[in-house]
Amino acid sequence: MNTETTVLACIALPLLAPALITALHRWPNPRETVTLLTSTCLFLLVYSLLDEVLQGMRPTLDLVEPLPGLKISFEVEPLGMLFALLASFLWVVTSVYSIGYMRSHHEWRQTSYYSYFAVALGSVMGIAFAANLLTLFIFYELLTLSTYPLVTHAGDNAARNAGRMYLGYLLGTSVMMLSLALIWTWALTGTLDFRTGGILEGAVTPGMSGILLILFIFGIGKAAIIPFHLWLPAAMVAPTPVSALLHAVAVVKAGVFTVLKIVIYIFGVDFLAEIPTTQWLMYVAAVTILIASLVALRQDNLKLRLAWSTISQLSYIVLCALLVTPLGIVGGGMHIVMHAFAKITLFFCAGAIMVTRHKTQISEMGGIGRQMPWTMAAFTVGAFSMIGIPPTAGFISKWYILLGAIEVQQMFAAGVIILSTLLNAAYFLPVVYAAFFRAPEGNPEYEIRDARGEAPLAILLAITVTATGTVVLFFFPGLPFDLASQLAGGRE
Amino acid sequence: MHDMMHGVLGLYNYWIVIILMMTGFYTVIARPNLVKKIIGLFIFQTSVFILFISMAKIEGGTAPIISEGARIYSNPLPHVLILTAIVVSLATTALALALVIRIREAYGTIDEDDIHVQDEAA
Amino acid sequence: MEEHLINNVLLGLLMMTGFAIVRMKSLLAVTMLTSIYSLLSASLFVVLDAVDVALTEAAIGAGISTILLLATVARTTDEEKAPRHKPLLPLFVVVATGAALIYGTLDMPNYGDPMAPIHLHVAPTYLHVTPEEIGVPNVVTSVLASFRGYDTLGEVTVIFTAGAGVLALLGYRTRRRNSQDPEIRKMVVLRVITKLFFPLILLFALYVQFHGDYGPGGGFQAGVIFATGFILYALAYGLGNVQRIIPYRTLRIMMVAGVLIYIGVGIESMLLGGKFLEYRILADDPVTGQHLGIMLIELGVGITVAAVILIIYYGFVSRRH
Amino acid sequence: MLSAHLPALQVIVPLVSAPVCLLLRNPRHAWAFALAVSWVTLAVAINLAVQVHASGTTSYALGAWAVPWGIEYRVDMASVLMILIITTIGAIVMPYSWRSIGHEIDKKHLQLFYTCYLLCLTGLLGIVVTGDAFNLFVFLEISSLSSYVLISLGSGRRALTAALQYLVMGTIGATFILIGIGLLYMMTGTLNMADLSQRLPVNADSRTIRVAFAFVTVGVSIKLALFPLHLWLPNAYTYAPSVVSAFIAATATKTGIYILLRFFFTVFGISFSFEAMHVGEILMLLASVAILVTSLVAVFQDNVKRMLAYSSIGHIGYMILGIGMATTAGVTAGMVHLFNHAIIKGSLFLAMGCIFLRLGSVELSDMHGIARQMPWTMAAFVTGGLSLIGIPLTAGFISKWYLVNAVLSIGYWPLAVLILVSSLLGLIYIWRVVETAYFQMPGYKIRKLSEAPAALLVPTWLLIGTNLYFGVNAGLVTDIAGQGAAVLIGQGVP
Repeated sequence: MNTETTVLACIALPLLAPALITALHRWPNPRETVTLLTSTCLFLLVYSLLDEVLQGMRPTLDLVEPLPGLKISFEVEPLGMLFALLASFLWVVTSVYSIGYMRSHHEWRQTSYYSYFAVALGSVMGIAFAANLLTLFIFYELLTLSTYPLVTHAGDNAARNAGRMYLGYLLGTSVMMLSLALIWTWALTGTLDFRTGGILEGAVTPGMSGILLILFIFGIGKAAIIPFHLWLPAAMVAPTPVSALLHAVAVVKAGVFTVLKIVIYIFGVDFLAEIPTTQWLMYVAAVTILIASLVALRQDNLKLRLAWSTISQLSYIVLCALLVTPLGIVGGGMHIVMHAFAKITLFFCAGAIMVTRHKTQISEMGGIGRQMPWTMAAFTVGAFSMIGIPPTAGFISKWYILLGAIEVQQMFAAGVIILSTLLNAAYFLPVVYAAFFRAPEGNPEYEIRDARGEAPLAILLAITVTATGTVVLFFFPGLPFDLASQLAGGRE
Repeated sequence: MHDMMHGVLGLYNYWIVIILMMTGFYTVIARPNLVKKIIGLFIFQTSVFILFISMAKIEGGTAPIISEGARIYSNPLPHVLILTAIVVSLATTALALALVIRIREAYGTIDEDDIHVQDEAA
Repeated sequence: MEEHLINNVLLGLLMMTGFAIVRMKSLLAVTMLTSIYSLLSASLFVVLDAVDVALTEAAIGAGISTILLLATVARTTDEEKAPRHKPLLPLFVVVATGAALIYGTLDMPNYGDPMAPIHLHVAPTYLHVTPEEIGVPNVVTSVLASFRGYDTLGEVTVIFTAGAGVLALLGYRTRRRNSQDPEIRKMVVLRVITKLFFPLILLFALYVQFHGDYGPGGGFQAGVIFATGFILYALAYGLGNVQRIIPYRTLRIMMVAGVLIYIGVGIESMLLGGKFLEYRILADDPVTGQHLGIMLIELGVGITVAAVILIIYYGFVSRRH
Repeated sequence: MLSAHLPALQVIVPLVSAPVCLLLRNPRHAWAFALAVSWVTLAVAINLAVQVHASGTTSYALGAWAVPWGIEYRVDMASVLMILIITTIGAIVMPYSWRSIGHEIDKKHLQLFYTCYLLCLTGLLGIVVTGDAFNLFVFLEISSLSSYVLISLGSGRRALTAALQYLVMGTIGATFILIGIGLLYMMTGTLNMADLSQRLPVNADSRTIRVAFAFVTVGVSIKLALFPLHLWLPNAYTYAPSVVSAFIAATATKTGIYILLRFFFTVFGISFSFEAMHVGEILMLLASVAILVTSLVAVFQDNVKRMLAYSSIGHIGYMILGIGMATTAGVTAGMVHLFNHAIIKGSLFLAMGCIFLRLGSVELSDMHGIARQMPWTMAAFVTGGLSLIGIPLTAGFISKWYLVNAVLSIGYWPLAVLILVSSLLGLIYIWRVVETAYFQMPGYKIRKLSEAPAALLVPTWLLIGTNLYFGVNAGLVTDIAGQGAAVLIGQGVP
């Protein structure tokens, strides 16, 4: 199989899988097999491209030309590779988890759930491999639309309201700002290709490009920068695997990924440094980090706390991008991966608790570590990684981010990161503490005896994989580092 | 006398025709009675025909039927256009009146305001 | 000068009639005034040398439209209610529109000016070419049927559309024989005069149909007159009796046939290697071809118009009160 | 031999078929006949398009009378775009019509319905191919009269008042156009558009010509429902039979816009229309207000067809906005949207027709949870709706792309924001339907419904497919629109 076909297959495979899934809607086991097979194949396909990318090659594919001069085309570059690898690997894990979760939760409309999930992953692949802004935008919108049915899966009033919020923010920002910025860029430069060093330099004054930058950064609602962040907590009404893979990894990472792509390939890091707005936007990112952390502190619902934590972590990456330094870019790229493993673990745990114990509020989780030791151990690993305590992956990426901030003398940014680390600790450690060291509420004897036991096997398996991943990445951060540094190096 | 026909006075025919047109136009848009509206439309259109035919007229000319002894003929083209337009006007009027009859059967009134009240109530 | 005088008097009468139409509340009276308005315009058209138009306006405006209006008023109501709102916006719109038009007249050529652009560009050619190439004296007919014959096809289509539309809206009902109003039955004079006039009207229709090349008239006027004859008959002797002479099905076929004759002439000229409606190709001699073409299409026009007007009339009258 | 007659055949084929259709005894035969005719018309249109594309503007002298004495058919790329819109929509709604219209109107009226449909098709095509100003008026009346009849056939008495309202306003508009044409003729002595454009510059600085321009503009604006002359449109679209709503929404107002293009660019010329008369500024202002106001009004409608009707007025605003810029980019954008909106709105109204067939209503309050019973219909509606909003990979996105680009190229960025704001409003009103159809609990009545028959779904999805195809591969449309705009603008330059 040549690389062009592989790239095409990476995108087409998950987009076509729903046909088969729908066809098999009467037979759950074969249906889930399709999902598992598709995700595994996808991961292997993406993986097969890795070698070439590491060797500096850039597999490309031109699909169609909707408008003269504007193609839908794909190019696999290091950052996209990193993102695709991450998303496709975690899809495999999440699929296993989903089977356990959806079945023990007796969810309805499972066929459409798996179908839209696959479409969402296809969109993510499209975003990861997009060779120009138009292609990226198309799959960006497709991702919004394909995840809407997942968010509103429950089909009740709460889901409908959350769906309104979800679409309102994501489509609103992208239609109002991102598409405007897109067309404006096209009008200014006549191209939307991602080019090393950017396309805007020379085509636009720094003042105007400041406005463009604002339109881009805020237009990417998926990056959840304040004040366009409220969709993410709202999206938590979705089934937990959706929150785990999509709203901790795929969708939100698509947002920050887009930010990175635009910073690196549309503006160009050097040009971005000349724009005065950059500094200002960095403050916005910093404020987002802090405010979201503070809000997270006050959340009693575990999933909501995780969601707010995600908002704050996403702005780490935006902050990295705006630091306009190679080390920052490396840190940002790596943080995409590191945060993904940790956060998905945490969500998996939250889901496991919900399925096994039917508990969603942190205040009800006293002593739960004794009932579900394995799950809560994984939770602890995830929480440590979020805080940045070795030996977990989060330490590595935070390290690079801090180095980057110090390198360009952005002491303010460094300060924010350190402060937020403390806040991370403040909102995660109590959960861990309560789980292991506090006595369960109500009648402990009865509860423990009656409901002893861990989550279903499929769920535990998934949790174990991601938690292990979080630790392994601390010891072997080579792959993400190589890809991210290729990206940062490619600029010079 | 002939001189008077020139200058501004040479246009007064058109002005009267315009007043006629506006009489019809006013009836269409100001009257709530549907039959009256359609009559207004008819007057409006007929007056426009007069405008066209007036512009075809040549001082001292005759009807455009080629005959011995006649030198100057009035312009035949507007006549042709208006023949067509009269037919269009008839077609419109017939259709409009047919609609009015049906509306009367359905609403029991042909007053636009009354119809509006009934539609709002429904 | 006397032309101007008549002209001015007619315009004055038109204005008076127009204002009366706006003011009066009785729809029956307004209908009659509308008929008068139309007749006055027809008279004005005669003064303005537009004899064909005058004939048509008289037949349509004063004749058919009035009948339709009367039928409508009879089936709806006679009294016009007063408007509920002060007509300020309409008044403003009308004054603005009128002012715009009057502003537009300021650069117009004077009324009757023989040097106006309108008389210099296309029209003179019609007057010159008609005798040689078409060979009919009535230039209006030659322009109507040949130069702009395609417009006339459109016109026939319009009237056909109206026929189809009224059929769809009002449908048709066949009345019993001798179903007319007993009141009318007693009017012997009316019945006798109708009997006398009926054949004359039909004869006149035929004359107008086939004499249109030479004098005022043509298929359209003839069709209207033809239909008027039957309407008169229906008024005096009842709709049922007319429907026996020309049943609905016949009318439907006639209405279609007229349009098809017209288009058929066009298609025939295409088949003979010419353009659509290129009559000169229909016979060996171009002038004969023109003659033939004009005659045929005028026939088509006449048939369709007569049929449609009768269908419309049937539709209006057969509707219950 | 046939190829030489294509411009005439384009109109004559439906014209000759309309009367024939009335003679057919069996309604099913009338339908089959009208179906065949609409497909033949599409075939003629495609051939004509190819011909014009290959050899440039084609002229056909009816009756073989030379211009300007006879009537001329003149087909350029701008006409080709319109021909393709009208015939495509016509060919797609016809197969749909049998089940839908058979359900909505009396059986005995079916022949008349198909006759009037063919007449409407004739009228619209006649307007688009003619090169003669008065002939345009005649065919405008054919299309208008037949559409009044078609609308009046809708179920319920409000169809009658809607038709009459449309008739009165439409006739006022047509009479205004007639006055305008009369004044033009008075000052030039000709009715042929090309001849007019040659003779007008001499008279350009005359008050009479200005008034003629104003009357034509206002008259056509009524026909195309330019805000604030749109009052006839919402009722007409709402109460007409479903097929008629789809057909008329997709073609009739578009033809109005075409007439405006013809008069502005071909007859009066770009310098007179836009520099002397400043019509560009006025149009852009009205269009902006239309876009914003009608999108807002649409949000508050509970009848989905009425909602779509208001949305149409807003989208007409988009097209007028493009035209008002009077740049090649702007006119191209306007024409691209002309095509795209036709297929988008057509498909949305067809989807509503499916619902009306089963449910007998298109009120939101009756549609709770209907997506469960009619998933394909609602999926079509959602896809069409996304296109209306302008989501990528749909035709609507291409329109938006061109329009925003055109607006930015003349530096009017607030207008770009306005366009995007109204897309968002589009999102809101489309999503109201989506939430009702997907998230409400279906009532007893809804639960008994079944999916619309394939006879309705296939044409609906055909239009959706066209929509998606032109969203992914817009080259054909943008190419034709670009050439059309070039022809129009080129003619205006002395």
